[in-house]
Amino acid sequence: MSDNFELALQLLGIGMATVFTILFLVILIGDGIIKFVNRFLPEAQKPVKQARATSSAVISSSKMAAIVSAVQIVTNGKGRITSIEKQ
Amino acid sequence: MSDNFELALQLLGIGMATVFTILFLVILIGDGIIKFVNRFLPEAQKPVKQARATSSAVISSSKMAAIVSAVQIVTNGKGRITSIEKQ
Amino acid sequence: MSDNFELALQLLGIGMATVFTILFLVILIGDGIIKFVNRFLPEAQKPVKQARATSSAVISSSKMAAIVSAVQIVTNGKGRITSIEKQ
Amino acid sequence: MDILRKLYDMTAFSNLIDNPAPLLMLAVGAVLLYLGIKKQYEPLLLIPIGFGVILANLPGAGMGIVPGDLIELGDHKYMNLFEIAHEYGIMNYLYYSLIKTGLLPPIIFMGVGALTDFGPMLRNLKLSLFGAAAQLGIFTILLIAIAVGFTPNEAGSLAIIGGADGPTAIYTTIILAPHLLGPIAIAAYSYMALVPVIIPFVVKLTCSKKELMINMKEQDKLYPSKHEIKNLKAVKIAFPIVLGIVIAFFVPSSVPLLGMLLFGNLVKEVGANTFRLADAASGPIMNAATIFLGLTVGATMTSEVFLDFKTLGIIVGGFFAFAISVFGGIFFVKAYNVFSKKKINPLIGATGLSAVPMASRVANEIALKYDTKNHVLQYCMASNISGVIGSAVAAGVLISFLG
Amino acid sequence: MDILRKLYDMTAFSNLIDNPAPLLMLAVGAVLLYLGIKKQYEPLLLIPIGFGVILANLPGAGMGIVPGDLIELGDHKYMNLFEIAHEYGIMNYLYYSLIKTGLLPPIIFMGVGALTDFGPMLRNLKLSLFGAAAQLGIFTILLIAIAVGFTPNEAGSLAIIGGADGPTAIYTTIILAPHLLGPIAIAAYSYMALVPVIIPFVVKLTCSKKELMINMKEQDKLYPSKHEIKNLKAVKIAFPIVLGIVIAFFVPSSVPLLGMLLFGNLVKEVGANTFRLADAASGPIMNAATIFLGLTVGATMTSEVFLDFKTLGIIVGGFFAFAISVFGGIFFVKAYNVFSKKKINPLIGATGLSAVPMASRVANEIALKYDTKNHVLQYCMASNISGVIGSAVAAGVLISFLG
Amino acid sequence: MDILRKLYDMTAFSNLIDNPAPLLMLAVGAVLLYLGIKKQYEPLLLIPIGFGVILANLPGAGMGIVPGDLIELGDHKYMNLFEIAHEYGIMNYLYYSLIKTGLLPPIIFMGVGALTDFGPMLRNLKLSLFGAAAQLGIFTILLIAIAVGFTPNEAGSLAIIGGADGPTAIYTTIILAPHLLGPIAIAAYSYMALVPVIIPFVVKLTCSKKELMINMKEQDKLYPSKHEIKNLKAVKIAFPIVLGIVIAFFVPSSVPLLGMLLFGNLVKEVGANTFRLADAASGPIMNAATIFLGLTVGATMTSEVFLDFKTLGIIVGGFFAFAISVFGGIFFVKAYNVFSKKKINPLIGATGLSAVPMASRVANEIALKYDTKNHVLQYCMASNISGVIGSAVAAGVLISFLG
Ligand code: NA
Ligand code: NA
Ligand code: NA
Repeated sequence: MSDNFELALQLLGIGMATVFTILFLVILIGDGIIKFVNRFLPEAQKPVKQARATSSAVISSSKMAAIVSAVQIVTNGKGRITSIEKQ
Repeated sequence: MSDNFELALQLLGIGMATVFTILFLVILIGDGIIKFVNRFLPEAQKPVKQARATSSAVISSSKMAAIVSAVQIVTNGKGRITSIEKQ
Repeated sequence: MSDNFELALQLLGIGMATVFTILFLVILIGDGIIKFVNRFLPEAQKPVKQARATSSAVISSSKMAAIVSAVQIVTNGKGRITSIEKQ
Repeated sequence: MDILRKLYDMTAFSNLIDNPAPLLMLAVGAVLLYLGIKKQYEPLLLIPIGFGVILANLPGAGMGIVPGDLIELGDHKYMNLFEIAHEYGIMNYLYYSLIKTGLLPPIIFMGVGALTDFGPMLRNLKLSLFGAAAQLGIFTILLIAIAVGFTPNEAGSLAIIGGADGPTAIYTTIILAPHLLGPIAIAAYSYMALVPVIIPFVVKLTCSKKELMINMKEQDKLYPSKHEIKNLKAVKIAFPIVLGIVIAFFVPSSVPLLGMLLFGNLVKEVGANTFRLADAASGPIMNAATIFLGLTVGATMTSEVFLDFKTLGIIVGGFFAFAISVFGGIFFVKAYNVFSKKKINPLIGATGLSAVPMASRVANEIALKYDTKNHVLQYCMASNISGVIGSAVAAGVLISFLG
Repeated sequence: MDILRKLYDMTAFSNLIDNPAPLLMLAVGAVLLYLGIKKQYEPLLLIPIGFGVILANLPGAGMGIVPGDLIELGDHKYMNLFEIAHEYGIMNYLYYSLIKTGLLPPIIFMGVGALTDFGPMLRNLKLSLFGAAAQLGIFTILLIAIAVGFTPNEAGSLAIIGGADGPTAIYTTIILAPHLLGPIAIAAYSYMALVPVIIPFVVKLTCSKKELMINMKEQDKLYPSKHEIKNLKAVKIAFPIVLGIVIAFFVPSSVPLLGMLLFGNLVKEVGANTFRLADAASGPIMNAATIFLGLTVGATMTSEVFLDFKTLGIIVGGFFAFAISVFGGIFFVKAYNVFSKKKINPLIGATGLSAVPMASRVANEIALKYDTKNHVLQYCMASNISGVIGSAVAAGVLISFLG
Repeated sequence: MDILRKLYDMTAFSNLIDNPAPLLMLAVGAVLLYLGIKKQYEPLLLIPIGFGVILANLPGAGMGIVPGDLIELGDHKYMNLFEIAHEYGIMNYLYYSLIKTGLLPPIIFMGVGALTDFGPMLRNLKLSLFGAAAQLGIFTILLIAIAVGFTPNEAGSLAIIGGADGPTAIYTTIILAPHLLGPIAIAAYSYMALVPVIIPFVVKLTCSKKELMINMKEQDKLYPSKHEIKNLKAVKIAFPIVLGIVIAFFVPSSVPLLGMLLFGNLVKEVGANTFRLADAASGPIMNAATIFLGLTVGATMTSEVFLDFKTLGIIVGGFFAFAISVFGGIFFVKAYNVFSKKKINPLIGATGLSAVPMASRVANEIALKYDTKNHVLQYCMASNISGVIGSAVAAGVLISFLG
């Protein structure tokens, strides 16, 4: 038990030291990334090209409303949009 | 290695022949099905009964259009409806 | 086979008796719960707090209320929005 | 010519010449797809099952489920799942990890629970008893099946078709007679789809017009029930918890099925705080489980398994199990009506076998045919839902005694 | 009488008479359900856990998790998953395939990552340090637990409750002391739910009104930080990648947790191109994982396991682990304020233990009580989120030294 | 100093000093992330793969996939999955249960099927043949790879990159040469992303302006096809069923891939009745499969595996496999045009390799560059989709002869 207690004491030191070290590194890393990006990538990326599989998520709701209305008129209320994807 | 090379040569022949055969069959099958359906099932199927579990799909599109518009107005274009279910 | 037939006869008795017992208990339990709740919890619970993990649904509750109302009006109370996501 | 020989060996034609039986099974698969697609019989299950039958019987494709004794090593040891995948392919991997372990039926029941509303049952609690009477087909067919020579385990699996509940039938069969899984699953789902035919058929044989015109709402007015429910939400939350515990004391072997059903129901009734869980249980989890259950159950139907006299017995026996269950429910209503002033429409007995909610809809239509104002749907739902509990309990009894 | 005997054997009453302890556990399960449903303490976890406790303690149902030594065959060999399912049922199958393998906590962390926004932390990077200070409870309770007789491994599992992070606590316990999984998970989630009680309690004991009124925005104006972030999206994308790599060099044992967290965060921050993945990680995958984690962790709590003196130790120790962590965060702020001109509100230390985002909301409410214009939420979120990293690192240290 | 020694042992620096090769692999992972995030090359796959590479090469984290011979016990026995998880951690658990069993590629193909529309192909059936011609790269590179010293199995895995289909390439490699999985998956997805470069490159080398200006619609008017499709829905439902059966007779080894693709397509085409299944297959199931496939395939790329001369061969060979496939399609169109009055635009041959639908879009843009009214998209889609079938069949041939 005495051994275990010593281990626990060591872990108190090691553990808190490690946690502080890591979160200090978090600060350094975050700071470094911000500086790097501010210097080399200061502008926001251009709007991304549409990835193939995610295209379902990009129809704006206004367009969707228009599409849905159109479908309804054309199909006389029998059609249903199950998903809209950009081609 | 000479054996392996012969195997590879064989596979070049067998492989391309098989692929062509299969895609030729695709044409025949597609053609056959189209002819069969044109002859025996020329009309589109009647609108299907609603399956039990798919009842979530029963909001009519006109209502959906209205809902979508409403969402769009309210969320200033940022919201998206991912699904609507009947209660 | 004679043994098996006897087993089957026993199961006919045991089985139907058990099923009736259980569904009789269902009635008792249901009745008991209703009486208990009527007596000790007669009022509906207050509206629940939002659970933490659902906080990803970042549409504010006022906007959501507006959307839900719109849906309710349009669908005549039959529609339900199950989720809304920001784009 | 060596190359042509190799080419020929690659194809499945030599297998077909050795054993053309799979061609017949492809036809069986096609019939199931026809029933699911064109006739719209339980399409969510019959289409995956039908496709699974086809996959399993494509010679040389290695998609058919191998018999369980190939997995058994003796001395309570079994091949591990990685070895099964390695030796017998992905379909056996899915089957032995998801089905043979008994996992998917309770998982699907969790989703069913999250879609079930006990409200109609709680509002007409007494009608639950007819969900007991309508399990008669199970135990009657058990008797008959044993009489005609099925082993008790096989008879139990056949009989549970009369419970009119897919996951319950599959779960029971996995435990009692896994070699019959394919035909039993198909019979169960087919007859569930045929409920619009079976119920009117039995009703016509057994009920008079006068009985079918009994108006439940008027009876309620004449003989009002004692209490209203003041806080339905609280009742609905407490009900699955208490019910689960009490049933478990009596039939612990029904817990894997009923426990998961009631858990699914609980997270649904709790509402917004556990909406994510209810949504997952009844959405992606249940849908994925349905796909893999359907495909693998279909894939158990290799020609050796299916082209057996027992398959015919299952098809015939399954029908009678359904019919006798419907009859049991109706008969019990009639017996009840003899002793009670407050009369009950026998259609409410007919729906006790479950097949929720189609049985109730069919019964409602029959009632409306005799009296356009006699809506019995909500009353039928009470016995209908209790029939789910009834057959899960019956399954528990069968598993306890035969498993 | 043979038939009645059989009937009685089918029920669970004989089991109950032999050992009535499960009844007590059913009450424990009911209490957890009450806390989750009525008190709304972490309902997404406590309801499945509570239901799992009930399922596990239904006598004869076979839903309780069996001890790990039944799975061990000696000589580094274990029963395979198919045998576990066959022998011990679906609950053990789920537990031994999803939990005992350590799979679900990192999977849930992936979902947490896809829901986490490092924005507030990046805008107030220095406040991250308080997420380190607030891990004090972990290592203090480790010391105390060992002092009172817990083994080092058990003490490590108990201590990690002070990290205020469910998946981290569960992952650590799976590795260090799986027999304590149930009580530790419950303590962790219960105290996370009790953060609105624990934080105000510690704050009241340690902070003056003047300290609590420190206005961070004004401090920012007085002592402005040096740089703005010109391209937040690029920073947010680079951050999880670089962070993951660097932390891994120092504490590689934290990678299963932190790596998955940061992966989930990355696919979220990339945006539309990987929306499908972020959506799956934080939606169906995380919800399904939560259901199965909750049920099976609950099912570890059989009466033999739970009704042990150690459970009491965990409940008491867990509370102090939380309280000391809160204290550690506050104390470090006070120490910092001694040396710095730019003062920091001690509430920002109090939220360093994590319990995102509830701790921050609670802290914000406290601040607003003293000054209705003093919104500290965004500042608290910085230390709050860093506390997630802090406790995962602490877990890595414990696993390295004790695992 | 004992404590500092322990602290140092906890970190990964000693591992790094022993073997700094993982640092190079971290750079490889970073490059893949850069391609996926910034260049938007197949982000859904390359980002998880890139992150998986990083996780696998974090020293001491235990997230790298161990070679298959560590799992093999000899005598057709393997470690069980629980032991794999216990011994080698969650990443190996995921890899050996989901990938090495061959499960995920067919599962992803099911989702691809549920997203595929055979309509354009059915409307221009004859163009399907070009989906055969464009598999030329596969078998040519097979020959060359064997010539330069790859084993036949490795050469088969390398060659299948020319099929331009991720799941097909991965499935084939799992069976033939799992140790090359990482580089082959990356080459396959990278070159698919590079289709907008590769197709124009080959087209420019081989096609004249006159050929590229062939207007398919005008050709259709000049030489109209014989029949219209009166009931497209019925055709689309029957097509996957009949096609699946017939192909299986010829190349049964392609069934795990094609069968699942066609099942997914069937449940999509059936419509509302099986919408839940199609939605699950193409949504949560496919997304979850993509995450775990990407991470674990990436995690196979430990430095020992990747830093090998064969990796270079795969990168170079993969490029030529793509290019030769494109060339094969174009060349076959040219040959066809020699004998036919109705001319075909060679771009339709170029899209036969698959990489749906990007290849078609790229081809369409090329056509529009020469004639702004010459929309060839729908025609290209016909050969493009048939190329998916073509490469799955080619995979079946390779597996039959080499597996
Ligand atoms: Na039933
Ligand atoms: Na924490
Ligand atoms: Na292809």
